[in-house]
Amino acid sequence: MTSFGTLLDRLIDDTLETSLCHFAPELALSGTIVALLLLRLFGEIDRWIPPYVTTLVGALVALGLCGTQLLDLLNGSQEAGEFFTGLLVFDHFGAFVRGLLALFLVLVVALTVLTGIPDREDGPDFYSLMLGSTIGMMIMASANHMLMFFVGIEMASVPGYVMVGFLKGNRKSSEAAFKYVVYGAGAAGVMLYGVSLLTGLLGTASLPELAARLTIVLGHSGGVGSAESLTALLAVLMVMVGLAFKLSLVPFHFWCPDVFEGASAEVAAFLSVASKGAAFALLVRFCMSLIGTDPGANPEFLTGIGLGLGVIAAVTVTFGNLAAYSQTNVKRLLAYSTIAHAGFMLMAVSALVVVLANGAAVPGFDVPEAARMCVEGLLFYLFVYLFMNLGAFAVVALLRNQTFSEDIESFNGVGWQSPALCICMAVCVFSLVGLPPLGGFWGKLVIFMSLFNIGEVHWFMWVLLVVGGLNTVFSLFYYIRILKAMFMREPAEGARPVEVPSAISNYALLIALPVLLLGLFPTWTTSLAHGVATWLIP
Amino acid sequence: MDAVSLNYVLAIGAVLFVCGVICMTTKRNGIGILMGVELVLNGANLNFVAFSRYTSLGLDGQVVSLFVIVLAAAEAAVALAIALNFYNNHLTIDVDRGDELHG
Amino acid sequence: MDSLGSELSKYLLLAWLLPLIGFAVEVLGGYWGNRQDKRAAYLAIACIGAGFLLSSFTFYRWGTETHWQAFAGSVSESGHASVADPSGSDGHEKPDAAHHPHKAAGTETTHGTPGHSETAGAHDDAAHHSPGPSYSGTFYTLATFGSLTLSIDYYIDSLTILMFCMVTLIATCIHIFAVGYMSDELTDEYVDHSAHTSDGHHVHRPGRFHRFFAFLSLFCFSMLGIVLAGNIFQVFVFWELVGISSFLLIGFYTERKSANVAANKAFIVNRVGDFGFIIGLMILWTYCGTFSFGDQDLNGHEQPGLFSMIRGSDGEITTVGDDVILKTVGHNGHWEAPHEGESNRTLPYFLLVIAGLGVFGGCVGKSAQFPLQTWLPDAMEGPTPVSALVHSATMVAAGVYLAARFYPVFTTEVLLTIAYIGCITLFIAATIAVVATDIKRVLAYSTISQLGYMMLAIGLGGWAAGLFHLITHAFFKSLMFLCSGSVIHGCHHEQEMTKMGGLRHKMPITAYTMLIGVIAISGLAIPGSAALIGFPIAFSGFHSKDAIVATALAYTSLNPIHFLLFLTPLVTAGITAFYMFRLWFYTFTGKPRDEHIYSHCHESPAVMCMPLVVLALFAAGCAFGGENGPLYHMIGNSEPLGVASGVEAGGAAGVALPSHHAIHEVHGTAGVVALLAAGLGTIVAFLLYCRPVVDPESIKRQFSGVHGFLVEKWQFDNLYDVAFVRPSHIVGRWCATFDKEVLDGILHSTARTAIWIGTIDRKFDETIVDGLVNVVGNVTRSVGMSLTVFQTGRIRQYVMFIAISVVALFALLFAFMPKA
Amino acid sequence: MDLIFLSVLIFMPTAGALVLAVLFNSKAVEPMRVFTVVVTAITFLMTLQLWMNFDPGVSGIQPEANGVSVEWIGTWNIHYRLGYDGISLPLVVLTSFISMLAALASWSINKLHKGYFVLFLLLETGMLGVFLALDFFLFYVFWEVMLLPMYFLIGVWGGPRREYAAIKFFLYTLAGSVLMLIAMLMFYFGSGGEFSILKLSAIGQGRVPGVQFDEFTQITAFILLFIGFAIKVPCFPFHTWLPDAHVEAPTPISMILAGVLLKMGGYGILRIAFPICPVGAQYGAYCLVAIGVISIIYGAFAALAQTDFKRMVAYSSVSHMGYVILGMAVWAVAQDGNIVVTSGRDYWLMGMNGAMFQMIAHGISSAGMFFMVGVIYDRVHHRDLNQFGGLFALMPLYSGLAAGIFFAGLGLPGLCGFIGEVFVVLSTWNFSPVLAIVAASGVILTAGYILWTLQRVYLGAEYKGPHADEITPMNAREATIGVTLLFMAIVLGVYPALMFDVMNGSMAELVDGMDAGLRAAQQSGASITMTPTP
Repeated sequence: MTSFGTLLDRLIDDTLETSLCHFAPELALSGTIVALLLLRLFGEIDRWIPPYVTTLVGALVALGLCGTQLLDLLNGSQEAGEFFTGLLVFDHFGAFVRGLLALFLVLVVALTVLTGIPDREDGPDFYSLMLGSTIGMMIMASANHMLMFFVGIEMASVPGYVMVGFLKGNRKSSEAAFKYVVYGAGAAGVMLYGVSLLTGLLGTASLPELAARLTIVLGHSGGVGSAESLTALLAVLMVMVGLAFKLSLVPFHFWCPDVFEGASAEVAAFLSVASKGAAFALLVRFCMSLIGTDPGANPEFLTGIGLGLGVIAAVTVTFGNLAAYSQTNVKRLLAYSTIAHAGFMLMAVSALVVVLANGAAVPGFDVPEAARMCVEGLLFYLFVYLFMNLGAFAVVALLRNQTFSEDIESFNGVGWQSPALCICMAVCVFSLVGLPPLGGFWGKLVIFMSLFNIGEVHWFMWVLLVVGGLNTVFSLFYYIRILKAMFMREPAEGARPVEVPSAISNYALLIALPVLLLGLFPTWTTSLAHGVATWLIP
Repeated sequence: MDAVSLNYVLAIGAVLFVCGVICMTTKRNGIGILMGVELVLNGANLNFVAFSRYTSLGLDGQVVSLFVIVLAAAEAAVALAIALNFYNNHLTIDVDRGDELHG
Repeated sequence: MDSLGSELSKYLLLAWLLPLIGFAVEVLGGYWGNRQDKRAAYLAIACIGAGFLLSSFTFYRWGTETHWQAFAGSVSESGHASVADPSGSDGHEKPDAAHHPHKAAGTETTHGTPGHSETAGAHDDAAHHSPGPSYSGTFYTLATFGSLTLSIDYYIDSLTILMFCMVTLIATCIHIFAVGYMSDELTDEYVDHSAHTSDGHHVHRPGRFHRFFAFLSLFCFSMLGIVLAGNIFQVFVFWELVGISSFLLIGFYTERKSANVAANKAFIVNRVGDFGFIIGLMILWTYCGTFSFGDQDLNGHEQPGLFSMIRGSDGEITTVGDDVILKTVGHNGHWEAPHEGESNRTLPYFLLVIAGLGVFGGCVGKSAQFPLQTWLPDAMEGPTPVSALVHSATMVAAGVYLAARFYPVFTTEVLLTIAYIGCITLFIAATIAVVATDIKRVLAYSTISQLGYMMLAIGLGGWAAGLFHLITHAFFKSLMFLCSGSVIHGCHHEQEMTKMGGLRHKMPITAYTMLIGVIAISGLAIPGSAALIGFPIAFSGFHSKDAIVATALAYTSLNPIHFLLFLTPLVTAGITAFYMFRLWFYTFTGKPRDEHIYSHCHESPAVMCMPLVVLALFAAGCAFGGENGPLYHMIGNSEPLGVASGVEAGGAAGVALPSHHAIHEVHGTAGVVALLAAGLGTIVAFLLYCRPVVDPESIKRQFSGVHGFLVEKWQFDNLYDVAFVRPSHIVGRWCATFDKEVLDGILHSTARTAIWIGTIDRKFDETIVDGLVNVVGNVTRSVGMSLTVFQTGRIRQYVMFIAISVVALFALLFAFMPKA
Repeated sequence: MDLIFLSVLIFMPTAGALVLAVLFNSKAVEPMRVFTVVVTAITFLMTLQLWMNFDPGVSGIQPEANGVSVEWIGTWNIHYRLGYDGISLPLVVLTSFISMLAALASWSINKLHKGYFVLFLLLETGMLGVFLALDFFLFYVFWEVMLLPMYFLIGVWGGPRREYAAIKFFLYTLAGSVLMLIAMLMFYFGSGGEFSILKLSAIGQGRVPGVQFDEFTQITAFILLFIGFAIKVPCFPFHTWLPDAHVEAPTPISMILAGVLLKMGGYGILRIAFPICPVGAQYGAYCLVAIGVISIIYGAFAALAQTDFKRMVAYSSVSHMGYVILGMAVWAVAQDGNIVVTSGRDYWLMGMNGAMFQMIAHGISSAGMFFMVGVIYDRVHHRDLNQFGGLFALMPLYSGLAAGIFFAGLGLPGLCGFIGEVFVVLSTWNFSPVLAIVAASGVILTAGYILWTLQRVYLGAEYKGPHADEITPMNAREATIGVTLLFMAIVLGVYPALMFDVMNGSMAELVDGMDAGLRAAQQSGASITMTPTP
């Protein structure tokens, strides 16, 4: 019986020597939080160094570390593996998503600087919340254990609740925050219960072993109709609820419009992009763990789940696009567009599950390559989605500072008063619709390609393709209303002309440029994403 | 053989879970809803502990339940702060009155 | 010396393009000259005059090259036309047309150099008549698709040269006349009396002298294009160009509503005819693969033209079952059907009939034949020189020319239809002319009637007779139009005959040239003169009408059931004489009915009278020698194969066509009978209008009483007069009304139905097709609205939804879980 | 070197747009106008140079056999591939010609000039790109690039109902392009990862051993592609966006819309739908011809009933473009032994050439018609046909040119409209006599509505509408545009060989390729039924 002491020593050695260095970005962010809180104590330092500077420095350091880690992994100088005694995994996929999150953090902080939401005095609180949430999301991205599953989601969500309610005096944000807390807690509770059932049934909480145990459990119980498989199904479903809440998929999306309308545009941007990215990473990990190493283990169960995801995806996309028609508040409109895009990305995950589940059944069908195409599509879409959505929310935030309103009517005629800003908005909007010269089109195209390709495995994928195509056309309706207001309407008589300082339009250009470049020259990103995918699916 | 087998404990956990959910959906008072949240989390906790005892889950179950308790506490603190802020702005804690954001 | 064909083609090409150059310069007249500038007219006259000189030079070159053999048997022949010629072949045996075997050097390049191949139509046929040589070749190629080529070619034979001379001569005279007639357009301030602005007073506008001559030159270019055309597609091209120039000329007074409506009507009716024309084109193009009349050598190998394909070198259509075998095997002008076994190209017989009818439909549209003739009287809205040139001599004659040119492609059934259409037209038009009071309307209806005659002649197999009448009619009809123009000009744009009378004292030249024209058209001759000098002394009208009546008589003797085809032209010959002399007596004799008009009217200036005299000479003398005269022989020279020998009663319609010989036999009797009818008509007109015992208006008023009047006054044979005068008035009125209400009615109702369908079409388009799109848009919008209903904003409902959706999803997944 | 030349040609307008956006301040309106005209003129000269050194003798794509290309996105085997042949070169020259004239006609734009000219030049890049692209993906990208500027040009500078018209235009075309996207995917996966149109055509026509599009793919892909392109043509059921877009668009934009954008649909069918899916083309031949004929008659009747001058011209475009679809699809086949073979190949070739020529001719005549409507609209600011009249006296040169252009639209011989229409109608009989007769009857309707319009607008005693005092004779700029268009109409009408020599070679290849494709498909088991064509 090893004594508690040796156990502790081994644990410390393991964390210090091996595990910690692999999670340097999270370390950097934690260090920044501590710095933020401490700096306030020393009065004079606080005057020179505003909080956003420290945050930016911390975020940039984290971004650098993530970047180097990803490159090392790709050129093999660093090995992927499980750390913290199997709780977290350090691999290409994790590194990519964490790099995405760090990059997004840098951009959002820059945005908050321009819009000046967290003013000087409560800057540190805001930024520490944001950093905390990002760390939680990074953990979600590299979770390898059901515990980390729950911890990551909670750590990402809880600071989010507070950030939503950050505008203390505002009635709407307090109401939104309260709704967000209650809804989030409820969903987390259901998820936790699901996790408990799943781990109990399979007897293990570590993700890599789930698949093996699942085949054993399903194998004994004799097929699908048995009690064990039912509980397994219920358990997986309840776990998915937690993720569905974070991804705002249809049955669990009710919080999204209200929260986005209540929260400030920057926070909404953060929630809509970062939490989606992390949640999708976690969903992919969870699905891969269910499928396990040898695909085609228990096809009916997994195809069932894959088709379930597909149905939810179709419903989400259609609902998101249709509900956005009648919106007058831009943030609420962008909320519904976020729901729609979540649906699009879920299509890729559903295709991934279906192809890995019984792709082998189709003769001469290259299963791993098709699966890699799905993951590559998802990752590229996330990468472009980051810029598109941030650009849209940024313009909304920047214009709010001038017109003090977020209704579409307030945008009337702005297009010709501050052309640079509005052209960036046009680029982002058309990319969200998915028109070719822009990145959004390429993301959708890769996903459509994988859907079409996997259509041979299961016909439902072609149905998804058609639904996706129709929704591209439907989505045009409400996105165009923003541009119509900006470019085609005359400004209201009394309204002050909207003069945007050049710094802001430069920021907008900084965001819009990658959207255009990704559309014209996607090769760099697609090959990176393909590398990551080839690692993820052997 | 000890009297209490796994199913009984699971039953209690399920009951706790269902009570928590019902409490969340029916209570009009904000704080009441938060209590419901706690019940749901504790129900899951009970499951974890039961599984670590009866199945091959082992210590993981207990470690998870520890974490759950910690996180539940954090969440409760945050939730109460937000509830307070909600009260300050709406001068009521009645949840149904907070429906300005809709449509 | 390159071959005769290409040399002739160069002259005619130049003659053809000169008016186009004139048009291009004149249309920009507004820029290089002011409104009083006459230079545009002189340029136009120069162009068309040069065209005439070139045509006559071509005629001369053509004559010398073929050693004038076309006219060998004409004047010198002594036999009396009237005496029935006993022997089949009279003295003058036509020497075989000289062979012109030489081929054009050089292959057919895609465009530019006018390569040409000339096929001599020589054949040794029993009939004394052999068609002269025809030269065809290509100016440039429009497009080639594999084996199909479309090109602008020329087809020159005696008929082309004759038509060129006739058109250019008449056009020159009319251009000269127009300088005088249109002189009042030479002001900056032209007051148009018959065009009223909305507030009542007249329209003031700058004069448009140069534009009139520009349109005239454009018309001449298009008309000559039709005559010179080497393929039916090119005829169609210039067919429409002629249509558009007539549209521009009729609508010259753009301010007058009636002129615009008339112009539109003319063009659309022509287009209806063209619709038939296109169908004919389509059939021929699909089955024969070529449009060209004469044979062509496309890059090396010879290709038969339409005529050779359908008729071959023996002039017969060979049919197997109900398919026509196209003669595609042969060389150097001799084309036979491929022998059994080889793959032959066939064309269903009924389609060949439809093609013929289609092309004839185009002629009906253009020459204002029976169903589509309503536009010609309205076309009188245009200035008189236009009516003279376009709507009497040339354009309307183009229909007859095409029917003649395309004769080989027409089957017997088509010829029968042509005959009957011509017969109906000539009768209706004549009867309406009787009651018309506007001088130009009378002449318009008489033109339609005379065109009916020509169509009848061609339909009856009298190919040369039809064209003979075309040429003569062109001369005297344009003469009469110009006379009416000079009368109108004299009486300050007064067209109603009822206001004229006794003008011969004031306008002697016009009166007497008009008299020559009237005599010519009514076909009077000095009886018995035929016996003296072998051919009757008469003006051109008599000879050509006599030829037609003879053909009709020969035809009815061969096919007795079609007796009407002889009877109606005979009766109408009388009516023609009646209304023409009625017109002459109305305007020129008797006491003037309107003092104001009579006092002011004056003789036209020399520039208008001189053309009248020239045309009068031609109207009188061009048919000198009648059937044996040079003009008839020149036309006969390009008669298609197989016409001379006549056709036995074969084919579906079972109709036999009289051969030359048969016509020749009945010539004498036909001439006498026609003369009798014409004389009778003249006398009746003389009695009614020249000795105005009773004012012509009274006839109109107590029309019903005319019978009583005639009986008591002239103790004439009542039955004969009543049979003659009253029915023509009744029928005249009936035709006028029929023409106005029924045919115009049909035209207007089709227009109205088209507009009605259009409005339905528009409503359908806007409500249903457009509505569908809007409905989709609104549905998506309303669905979108309804979806946000769930978003109630109450948190408790949201949480409840979590529970419900978990349970629902579980049930769904469980139900649809793919069973093992 | 050719790739650089072609790329410079395509992106010359974009460069101009950038220079315009950056260097010019938005107040300097006149220099902006002149600059845009200069840029479009340079582009036109470059296309003329292409025309000069185009050698009709060489078969296939010029400058190199399968176009000049550089790899764009390696992972998906997408190449930036450009090239032109007899089918696309006339359209490229037409695009730059009409764009130059439209730029010259842009003096009537009175607000937000800089934005207008930037979008105008971007539009031209989109159009040139579509005609020169030989990679399906590149074609699709340029197809959509052309949508954005067009939406704003109609939406911002249009007439009263501009927003509705603009969004309708955008929606129609986007729906069409989604269908095209699905077809593109079918080809990509069917051919094992191939986007180049030339290789896809080779596979479709059975010239590549081993790889073959089966009958089902060809038919479904053809239907998808045809609907996508038919929306652009526009044929009968999908045409309702055209009248709205035309009526609301400003004059120069409706000139480009009618002159060039409508040809993209026809070009798409000729370049992509026909060569890659010959079996699909034969399957849909009768339906295409029927749609073409219906469009002709339906468009003519609708035009007859319009009271708005521009809407009438728009419907006349629908009617004229019906000829294009009709001409392409007259592919008559006959049973020869057990396989179905083309019968009357020359007539089909004539139909194809007629359709292609009609596209060019309609481009010139409809751009002219819209310009003429624009000239009178700029003066009297209304388009009600019943309130015009007597313009011949007031504006003689304008009325003369307008009459000439409308006669070209009418299909008068000697002008460009005639050649296109008659060649198409003549070639239809071989396919189906009944439809040929109905198409021929279109001639009467066209004459009817155009002459009636001419009568109501130009003839008549005096001008009955408002703003009578503002009717001034045509100024020099407008005159140059009118004269050039009429001159081109006459040149093409009198000497069509100018176009046919260029087009004929490529059309013959296309026709023979599709015939070979049909045979190859039948050899490999596809069962083609002989649809009875009355």
